[in-house]
Amino acid sequence: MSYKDLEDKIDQRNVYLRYNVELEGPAIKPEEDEEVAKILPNDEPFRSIALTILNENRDEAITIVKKALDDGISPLDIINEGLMKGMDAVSLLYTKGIYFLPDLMLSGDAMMESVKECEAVLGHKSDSKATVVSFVAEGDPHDIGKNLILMFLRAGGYEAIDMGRDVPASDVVEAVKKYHPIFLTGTALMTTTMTAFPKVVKALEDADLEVPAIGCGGGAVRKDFVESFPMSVYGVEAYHTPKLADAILNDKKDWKDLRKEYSDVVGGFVSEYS
Amino acid sequence: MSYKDLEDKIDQRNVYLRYNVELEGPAIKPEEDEEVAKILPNDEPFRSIALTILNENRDEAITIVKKALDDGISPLDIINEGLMKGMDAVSLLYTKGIYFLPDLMLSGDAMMESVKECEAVLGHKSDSKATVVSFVAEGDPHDIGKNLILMFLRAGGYEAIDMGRDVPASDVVEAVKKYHPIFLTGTALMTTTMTAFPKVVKALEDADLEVPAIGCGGGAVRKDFVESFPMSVYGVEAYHTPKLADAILNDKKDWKDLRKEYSDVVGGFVSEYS
Amino acid sequence: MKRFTQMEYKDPDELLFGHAKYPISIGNDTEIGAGHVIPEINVAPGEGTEESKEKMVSECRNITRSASDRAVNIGLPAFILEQEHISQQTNNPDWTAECTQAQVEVLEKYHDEYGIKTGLRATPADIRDEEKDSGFWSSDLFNRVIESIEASAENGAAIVSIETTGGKSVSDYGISRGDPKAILFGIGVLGSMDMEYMWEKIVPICKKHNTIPGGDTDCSQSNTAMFLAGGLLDKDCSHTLTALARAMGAARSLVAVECGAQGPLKDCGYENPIVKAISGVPISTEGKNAVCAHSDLMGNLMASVTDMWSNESVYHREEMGGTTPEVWLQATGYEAALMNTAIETGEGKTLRDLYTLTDKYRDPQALILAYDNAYRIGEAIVKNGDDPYLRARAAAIEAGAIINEAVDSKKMYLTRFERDSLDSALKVLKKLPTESDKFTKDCIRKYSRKVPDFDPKNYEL
Amino acid sequence: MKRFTQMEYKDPDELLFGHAKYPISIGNDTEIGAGHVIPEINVAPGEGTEESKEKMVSECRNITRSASDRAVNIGLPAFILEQEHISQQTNNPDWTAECTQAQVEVLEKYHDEYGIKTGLRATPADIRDEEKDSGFWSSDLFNRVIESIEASAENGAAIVSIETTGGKSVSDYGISRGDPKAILFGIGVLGSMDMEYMWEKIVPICKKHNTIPGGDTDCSQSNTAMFLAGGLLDKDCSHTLTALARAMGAARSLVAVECGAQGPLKDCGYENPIVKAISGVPISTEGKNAVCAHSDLMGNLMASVTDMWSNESVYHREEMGGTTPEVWLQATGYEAALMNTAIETGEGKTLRDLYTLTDKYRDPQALILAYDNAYRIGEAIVKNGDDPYLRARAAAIEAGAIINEAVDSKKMYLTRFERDSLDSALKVLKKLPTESDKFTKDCIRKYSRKVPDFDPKNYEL
Ligand SMILES: [Zn+2]
Ligand SMILES: [Zn+2]
Ligand SMILES: [Zn+2]
Repeated sequence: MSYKDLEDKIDQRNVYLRYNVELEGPAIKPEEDEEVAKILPNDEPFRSIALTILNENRDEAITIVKKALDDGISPLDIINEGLMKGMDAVSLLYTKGIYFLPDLMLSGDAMMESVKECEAVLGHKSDSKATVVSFVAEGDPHDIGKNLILMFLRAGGYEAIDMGRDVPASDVVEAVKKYHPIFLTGTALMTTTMTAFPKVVKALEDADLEVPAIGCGGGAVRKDFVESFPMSVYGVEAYHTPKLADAILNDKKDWKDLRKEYSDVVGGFVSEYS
Repeated sequence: MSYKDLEDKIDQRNVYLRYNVELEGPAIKPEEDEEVAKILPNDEPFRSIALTILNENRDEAITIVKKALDDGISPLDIINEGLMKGMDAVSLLYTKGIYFLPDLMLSGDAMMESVKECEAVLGHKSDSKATVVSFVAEGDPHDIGKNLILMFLRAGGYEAIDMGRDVPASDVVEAVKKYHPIFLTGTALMTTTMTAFPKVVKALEDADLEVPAIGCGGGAVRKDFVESFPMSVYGVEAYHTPKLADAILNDKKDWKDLRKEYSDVVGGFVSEYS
Repeated sequence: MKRFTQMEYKDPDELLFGHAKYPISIGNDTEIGAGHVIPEINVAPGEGTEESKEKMVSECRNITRSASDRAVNIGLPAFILEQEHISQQTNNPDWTAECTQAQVEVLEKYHDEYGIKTGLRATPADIRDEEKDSGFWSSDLFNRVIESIEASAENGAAIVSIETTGGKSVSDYGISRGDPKAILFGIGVLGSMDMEYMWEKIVPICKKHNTIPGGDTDCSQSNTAMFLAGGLLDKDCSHTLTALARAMGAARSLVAVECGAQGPLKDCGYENPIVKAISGVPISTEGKNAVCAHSDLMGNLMASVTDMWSNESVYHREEMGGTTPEVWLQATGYEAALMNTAIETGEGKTLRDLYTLTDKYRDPQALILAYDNAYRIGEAIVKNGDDPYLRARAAAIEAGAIINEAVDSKKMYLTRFERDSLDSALKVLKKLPTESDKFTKDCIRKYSRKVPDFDPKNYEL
Repeated sequence: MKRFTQMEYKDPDELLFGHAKYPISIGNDTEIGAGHVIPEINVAPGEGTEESKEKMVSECRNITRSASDRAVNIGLPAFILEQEHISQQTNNPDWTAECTQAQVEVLEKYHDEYGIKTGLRATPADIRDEEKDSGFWSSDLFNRVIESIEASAENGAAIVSIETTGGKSVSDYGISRGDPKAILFGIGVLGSMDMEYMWEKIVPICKKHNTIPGGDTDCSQSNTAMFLAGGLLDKDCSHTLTALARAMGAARSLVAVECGAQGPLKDCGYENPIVKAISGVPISTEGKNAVCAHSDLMGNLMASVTDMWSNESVYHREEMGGTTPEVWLQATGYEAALMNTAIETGEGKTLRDLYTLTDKYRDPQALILAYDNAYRIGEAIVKNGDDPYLRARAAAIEAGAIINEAVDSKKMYLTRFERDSLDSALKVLKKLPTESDKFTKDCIRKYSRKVPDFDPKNYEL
């Protein structure tokens, strides 16, 4: 029988179901989501600023922020009451499965550039929750995972230091000395580069340094390997990173706690931790 | 098209090849194998006795052995110059891929029963190379692996103590105290029963006992698990057991050596040790 | 109990994956053998999880979640999770109860949320021990097995199965020594008796709790032979003798159905095509997507007439592609999807034949399970249907005939070892008495002496 | 270099697994695309084996032995071993030489002893780094790659491949932000330029050593999109946009062939069906037997027109069923056997269509790779064959049209996110300039600023 004839005979639902389509709820505007509504500020210009972030509108964000600065609004207020609130809403929508990664990245870009405008007026960097240092394992040239982590961390209010790809352990040690991060993240694509992680831990120990945790993840990295040396926690998804950082910052968790409480910390079932 | 028509269209060699059939050499009588010829004794009655073992002929073996004993031949000579030579030839043919497991088991049965006849005259057990104790892990009721191991050990000249199935660690400790084995073997079918092995090791350590090695293998047992605790070596095939025992007995190898030299000791490539 | 003396299928060509003469319905809108193939996933609890009930419950729940999650992520319309119990679960029926409950809860949740068709197959372990417990049919261990079956049924398992081990000590002896008589006695007589004893107890329990009594397998015997037989170059067990053992296994696994098991028969029963041909119940099978657990020589052929397609078992751990419940459900799920496409397009029989012909002559073990040959063995069984011994013997002799015919037609090639062991086995089998009693007495005498663990009292003999 | 401006296949229905218009012969009696499908096995060296040359050589040898051993034990007539190099291997061409030698030696031994058809595909790593080494096309790292390719060819690899990474920083940016212009620039312009530069160097080296230049893949770009896209419920990358990226990837991977690569194209090139339709070279693909490495939504479909069937990659370790080189070669080997049975019986096209239809509408990514649609995208590419930019753009627009038609005919269903991102991507793509230069200049301006790692000098722009 011809391909076309065969195709027409199939009831697709007996072979596969597109659950993403099946389950889709009605479309709503992001700002109408109940939880988002609670996060968004009511006063202007903060509401408009937050909305430009929510709408991923970089150009308009910068325009409104500049105008607000011209109007003498405190740059710190713009950041904390406007930009960050917008970003919180974006993160929330991502977690709820309403927003997608590109939304988050574009909102993040808009926020970061708007923050820069504020800092120009402020004359120095604005405060972040804390500092996190991110690197790609030595020998590994793949960095999209690290780049996503950076964006998630920044969207979560962290100062995220980008050490780039193929980073030797000694450079990580220097970065820890310089930035005193509350959290390190390392990514690797291959089994034969993930071996860089225990070397980093060793180098830190040799330098008498300690961090609450080093999140290790990416490509072929396995939990059982990551848990075979200390100071480390296996990271499953890039968007888990700020949640892990929050747990360290707010609840004083360390790598031992995070290994045990990973699913709770990131808020949901994680197959790799089961 | 009908099944039959489809079948007739296939050139099998484009789908699968029976390499076992492809590679088969000409049939020869076992005693004509060059290496076997070197092992077999030339003098009677030892040659006949060895040949009955080689031919897996239990009834005839017992008959000839009884007759030889009646003729006043030394029971120890019958064992060492006749029965064991026959068994050595059988083991060799198995290793060379000419004999198969049933040959080995049937020859082994013939040998064991013939040895018993000799021991009856001797008035005590004959000497073995050394003692090995074999058990099935606690909680595990599957024992064909252990039974094969017993037979391979006995065919290899070892006194093999059969502890049966579902053996608690404490019983293994008692057996070690009683028999002073040079080697222990434990088998398990499941991931959740192979956990009995480290418990055995712990119990031995607690009792201040040590054996050169504990061979752990079977079903779902994995090398990486076995090597996660001391005193153990991962055993891949039942027929490797006497070779491991020989290495302990003759070359004073222990578990650390065996882990490193497994392939050499058993004489061939072993995928699990690669 | 009514023995099968006729074939439920009238023509081997009616046999097709996804279609059983007597399909079953297990709730959650899920039917088995009713026109589509369903993937089955089975993951072995990780080492250490046997240490406490809490750990085991959590392990079981997590396996279920991971599998369910992947199922919806790749769009599977249906899947079955099998949990083969470890001994601690069966030994402690409260473990069974709580594990079952936890798994059913997760599956229900996914069914409610996504509409995915699911169900749990719970398989308590046969923890009875011929060596330890002289009351094989009435001991504490026996009671624990029965309680565990009840706990599974009571707590929502859709299907309950078990892999009974009756006769194993004798068949193990026969398999390792190439003794066809011992194999026949172990499988055809002792195995069948034990299966009957067990399933007469299991079926009413399942009925009471509205659970499907799924069936049994000759795993402990024919699969032992198959594992020892290994690959083409292995030297441990003749592949022809193994084929005969498998044919006997069909005569044995049929007993569960005769006692009321409705299928899907257990995945590891490679004899299931024969049992399906005879009885019409749906079956689970495994092959090329069970390479995680073992290597067989009929990876495609075993899909030909399957109703549930399984991975057998896999360590619970992480692969690059996800955790093993995810990865291996995807493997079986995608194969089931291919079969379902074939069914939908009317090309099911073509795919069935391709599956079969890919392996039919790869090995004698495969040959006798090709659906046409499986049917023939089924016919040999039902012709002697009333007598478990005679029908197992007939199955083996028919399997031998099938192999010999294929050799004669130059389609199957044997090594000398395979040739010799087949000839000698057939000679032995054909000479055996035609009265079950005589054979049994003879074997009791012979194997009580040779097989230390074999105690006829265990079988009330 | 001659660009493809016509289809080598004149009708999509001519596309079939195991058959390539231009099959290749690699020695050891082994042909690819000449009428049968060959399984390919790829195992990632274990952690720690990167510590020394000795360890790596031994690891490579052992992987080869294990795979060969299983191959003969289950009766595979042929298989290809792929070794994807780790960075240390490529960084040290003497490692490449010795590893290759060791692997070839084992394969030759099995060929001599058993007659099994085998060969090694060596795949040096693209260790060049856009960030570190401003001479992307002339640096030390570049030289190391070239030396490593030569060492592979010189030491007996039957096939040499590479997964070039040109344009990745820009396409990564585009993929994570849903920016179709960046994706097009990264894949269609920078990727194509880099592939041309590399393959103009690689092909003569292969020719010199009588090794087959196997081809490339858009792994570093389209597969990044596919991995981020994930399952049906993942939220990271739109599956429609990913489909467009894949279509662009075909326009890119074709460049290697235009430079003289003869196939089999690399397994992870999901765009390979398109490239095969255009060029007639044999391809390797992966799908349902690569679940060890990643989850895709087209596990069966990818087998439809394959010539080598691969597992992609797996940890080197032990499963219950054996070590992973054994287990996963068996998985791909059994699937290849099914395809070969279909070919032998004249039912190849039926099986091809079943594979395709199992996934065709499971996801937009699958849809555009169904062989009929792959052919259409091929046609869009050759119509603009002379211009890498325009043909990649045309491929994407055609892919969009294919998806929209399927939606209109109610066969494909999209989520709002997929719908919106497709609409907006098509709008952007259609508005782009029709001159390559203008587009390039525009993109250099835009992405030099936005993508820190992107340096036009790396591409001599
Ligand atoms: Zn089983
Ligand atoms: Zn790749
Ligand atoms: Zn690959």
